[in-house]
Amino acid sequence: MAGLEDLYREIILDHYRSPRNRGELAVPPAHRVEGFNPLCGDEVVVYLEVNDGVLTDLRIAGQGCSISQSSASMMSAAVKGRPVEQARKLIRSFKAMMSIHEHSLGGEDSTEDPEDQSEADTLKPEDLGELAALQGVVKFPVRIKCATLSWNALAQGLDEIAAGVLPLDRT
Amino acid sequence: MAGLEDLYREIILDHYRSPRNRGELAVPPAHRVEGFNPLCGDEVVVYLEVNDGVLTDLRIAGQGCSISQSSASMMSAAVKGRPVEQARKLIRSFKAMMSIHEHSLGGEDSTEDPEDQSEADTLKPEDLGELAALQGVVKFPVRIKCATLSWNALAQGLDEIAAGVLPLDRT
Amino acid sequence: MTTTVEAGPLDVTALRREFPILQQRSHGRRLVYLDSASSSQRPRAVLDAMDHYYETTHANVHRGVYAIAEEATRQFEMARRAVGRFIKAPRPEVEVIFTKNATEALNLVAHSYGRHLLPDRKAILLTELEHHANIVPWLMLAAERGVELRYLPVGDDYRLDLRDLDRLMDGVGLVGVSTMSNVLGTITDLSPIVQAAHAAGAVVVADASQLVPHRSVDVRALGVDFLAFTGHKMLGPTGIGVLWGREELLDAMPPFLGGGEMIRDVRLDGFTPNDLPWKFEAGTPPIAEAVGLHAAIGFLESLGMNRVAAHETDLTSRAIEILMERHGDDLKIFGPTTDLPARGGVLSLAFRDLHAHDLAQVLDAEGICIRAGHHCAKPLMRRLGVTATARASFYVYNGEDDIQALSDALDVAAAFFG
Amino acid sequence: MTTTVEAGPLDVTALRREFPILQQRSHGRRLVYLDSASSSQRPRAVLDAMDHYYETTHANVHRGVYAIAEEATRQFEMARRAVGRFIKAPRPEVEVIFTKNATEALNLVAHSYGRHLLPDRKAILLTELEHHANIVPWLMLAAERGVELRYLPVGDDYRLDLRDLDRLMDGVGLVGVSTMSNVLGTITDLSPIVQAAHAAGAVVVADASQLVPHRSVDVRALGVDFLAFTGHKMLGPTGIGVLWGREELLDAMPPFLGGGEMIRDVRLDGFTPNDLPWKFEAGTPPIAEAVGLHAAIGFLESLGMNRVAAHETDLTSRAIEILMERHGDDLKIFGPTTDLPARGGVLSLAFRDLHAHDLAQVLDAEGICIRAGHHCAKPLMRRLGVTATARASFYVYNGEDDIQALSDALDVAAAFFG
Ligand SMILES: Cc1ncc(COP(=O)(O)O)c(C=O)c1O
Ligand SMILES: Cc1ncc(COP(=O)(O)O)c(C=O)c1O
Ligand code: FES
Ligand code: FES
Repeated sequence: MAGLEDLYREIILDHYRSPRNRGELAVPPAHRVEGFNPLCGDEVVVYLEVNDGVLTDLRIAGQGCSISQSSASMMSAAVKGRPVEQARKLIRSFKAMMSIHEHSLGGEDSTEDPEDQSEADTLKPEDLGELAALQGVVKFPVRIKCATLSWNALAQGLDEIAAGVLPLDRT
Repeated sequence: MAGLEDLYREIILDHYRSPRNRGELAVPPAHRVEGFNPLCGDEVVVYLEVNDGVLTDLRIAGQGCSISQSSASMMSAAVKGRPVEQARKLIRSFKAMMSIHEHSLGGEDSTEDPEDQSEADTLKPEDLGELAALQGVVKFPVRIKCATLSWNALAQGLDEIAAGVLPLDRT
Repeated sequence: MTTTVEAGPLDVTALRREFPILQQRSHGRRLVYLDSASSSQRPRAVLDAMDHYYETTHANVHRGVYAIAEEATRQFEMARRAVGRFIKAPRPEVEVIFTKNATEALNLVAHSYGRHLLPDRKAILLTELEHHANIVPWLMLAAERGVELRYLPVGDDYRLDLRDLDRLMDGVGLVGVSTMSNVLGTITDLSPIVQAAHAAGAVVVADASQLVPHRSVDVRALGVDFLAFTGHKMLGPTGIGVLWGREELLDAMPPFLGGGEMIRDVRLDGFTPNDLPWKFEAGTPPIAEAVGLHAAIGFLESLGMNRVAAHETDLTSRAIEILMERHGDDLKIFGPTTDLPARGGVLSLAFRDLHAHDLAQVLDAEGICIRAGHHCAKPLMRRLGVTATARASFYVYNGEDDIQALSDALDVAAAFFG
Repeated sequence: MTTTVEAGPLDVTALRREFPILQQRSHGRRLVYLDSASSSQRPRAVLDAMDHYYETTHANVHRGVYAIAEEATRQFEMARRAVGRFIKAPRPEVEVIFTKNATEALNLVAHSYGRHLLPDRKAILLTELEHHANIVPWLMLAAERGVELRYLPVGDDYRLDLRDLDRLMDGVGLVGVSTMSNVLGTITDLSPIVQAAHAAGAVVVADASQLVPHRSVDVRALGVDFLAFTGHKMLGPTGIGVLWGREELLDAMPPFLGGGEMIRDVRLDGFTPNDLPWKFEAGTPPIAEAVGLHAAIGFLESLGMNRVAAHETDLTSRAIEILMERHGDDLKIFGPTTDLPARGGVLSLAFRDLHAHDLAQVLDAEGICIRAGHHCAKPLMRRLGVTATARASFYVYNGEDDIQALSDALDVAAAFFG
């Protein structure tokens, strides 16, 4: 049975207590995406600005539990200032790490999630730096959505920007 | 546990093999009532003629199991030629005999069926003559409807005649 | 009712022994189960009754002439009568309809009564403290029929605010109201609402999912027209719920689900519905579940619903005392803290600035099961100005030791998150 | 699937020991249960799985963060995946919806697809051999939407007569068809129907209540759009049924029942539905029943569905042989007697001029359970020109001794009624 210390690593509590990149950005030029967790009703809001293929700025607003807040904070620290392609790779890697449980849930011969399989281009948890601290969350299935909430919002934001959705279309 | 001989008494098999008053009557002057058993889809048809308060003629048509057929046959023998009031009393008495099981089904403190209670004016099974042979049916709850099918149709027919429903209204 | 009922308070220690799951240990500790408002646990008697049914009797009900099929039918119909007697239904044998849960029971009313008998342009009146099960079916109905939905507000004392009742009732054809809130614990005295509704010609649909498990309920005294509740919150199995309705209304209503058992006849071009209650029970019903629910009711009756209620009122009173004394400044209770007999054993809490899910997670590590979330009452959450609460709820197997454990664990959580 | 499956025929004697009810005696005789088409019996493994769940794990699913609630959710969702794999669903985790029975599953499609996505004025095509569960929901829908209902006829060989298929399919938007008749045993090769339906732009709703328990089913190979079946006919508990549907259709469909769990958000004036599969699972689902159904599937898989099918085909063939040889002139079998792999182990009989209920009653006294009646297929009964049949049906625990007992009892009945 997984213990609390698997979930709430010290680094997670640290990001929870002192969240990085908290705040808002002006829309436009920034893009705004909401992530909603129907299990609990929490919502994170990710503001992002992409210039010349680089995620030049990013802020986190909204509210949620310690896991969602620290995951968002760690994410912001990890992707801010990075090229979009690196951010996408990080998203893939993080989501792959978070989907381990999905397989064990499915039993011995679970239908594999095609998304995970085809993406060979992901980082191993041990290469994810402090994000690896969130790996323990997979032992607490209900909380996986907490950890991935901001990441899904970021992915959606990057997709929308790539597809040319103007921020104004969505508000 | 009740045995087959409780259900299929010799007299019942006899009425089943040689049904009395089988046939139809011209409508009008006769009145026609259908009794339908949704449990099995069987249907008896009762034709009756009432003149000056007397059930002067009665015929049974339709089809069903041995219990329904012999009950209808016995009924016809018991009520044909009798004053309507006597027929009604017989119907009440027969249905009271058939409802014993309802009570045991309801448990210790079953809500009593008000109809049964208020009707003190019923005959005891032992005063019902050969109809008493049908008493064993109550031990086979699914078959109670078989036994009461023609009786309910007769009761309905008498009600309709009393209410002045013209046979033609119903066809 | 001739069940012999003991006097005096419930013997919680003895009672717990009847519940196999409470013998389990969670994270190496005694399991402290404080989530019965979500789903209760089952005594051995309920499991035994269902096993015994499957091991000796099972067959499909209603049509078989062979012995075990007759016996299965008898047990199923006896369960119906027991359920009806438990809520003092005038005619259990026709007025009690088995559904899969309380939610289906409420949807049945929304579809069958709402779509066919609710007069045109009549509004629907709900309350701000309803569970989604008593909101969403009416939202769907209102959208489809283009009728207005209104809500009785919740006051700052966490009880329904009836000051505007007359105005709100004007033009209403149906009232949906919870007899006890699963979030606040508030037990509502329905009589003014029922009176106003009936004066306006409206029917009253009561969601008694939280009340029937914990209080003695009398549908005639309540005066409502429909009452819905659910087996798994009252020591019974999952997979069964109950709709009670007044016979003349049920009689006038068209069927909801179509299929076997609910018909008298089917032709290629039409069908004739069956009599009550089967008209509303399409397909193979939850037979073993009805047997289990019957056993659960027997268990509750042997305890005595008045003792159950007294036990929970005591426990709630002690819980409020202990928690406020030890954590007063850190703790907020969403729900009435006075007139305790008019509230149930449900305590929705906010503790410091901890998120409800973080709190529940730490409590779990201490072997304590509480629920965190919106409790399927999002409109009420918005009214309270929160997204979630942490909720502890009590039943017959809970005692003061559970409250102590909860209180100790709050200290652990405070220390953990610093 | 990595379950180890034995080879060769089923060992019925050993198997029966797994079914507590078959150890019972009825009227002082061994219980000969020949009514599995109505409802099957349960092996100890299914009862144990449900008891174990209640004794160690039960809590409401989906929202709890504490350990037993997470475990309950895990077991419930694992059951969903097991059910999906059993019918080779491409995406079990979203395409398998738990209902209370097959009837609710079919009503769900009629309400959600039928009322909202079936194009206006499109006809509905059924067959003459459908169970009421696959007729009445469509009768209700057709009446409401004012659309035409048509029926594929049953031929004198007791199989669907497809000669008019193209004409009947013209203008059809939805086809409801049983994969195996619960009266005749007829197993229909759906491919021509599915092809014609899809060519016409119609969706196909298959009622597989009788097929899934007895044959290996592959929804992709069948090509249908929806498939409904029920737990209690496949060694599982009462109170649970299954709807499988193609993801893109389910995705496009609006919710059916409203309440907890099927929503993402609820506001005073509207709601947002949840993702699949929960969108269609309002309220507390049949949790223990899902665990039991999972165990039933495990039991069937350990036998091997091919061996189950072979056993039933053998038994049906022997039954036809024995009965025709001993009672040939007195007996009529309603159902195919050739091409036995394309029929299931269901024998509908007429014996002499005995009424089916009288026959079943006498057989009961001999310890033999068969069903008498219209089997919820009244249109088919009319087609056959009878009001009822006596029906014997087989499952894994039936053997040739049961057929012998049935045959002996027919002689008793003949003698009894003279
Ligand atoms: C062919 C067929 N379809 C549907 C059903 C309905 O199943 P349930 O009563 O479990 O909903 C049955 C069984 O009664 C059946 O045999
Ligand atoms: C007040 C209230 N109403 C309705 C329900 C719905 O019950 P079920 O999920 O069994 O349908 C619940 C429980 O979740 C409840 O607390
Ligand atoms: S509990 Fe809501 S995001 Fe974690
Ligand atoms: S079985 Fe139909 S009337 Fe007896």
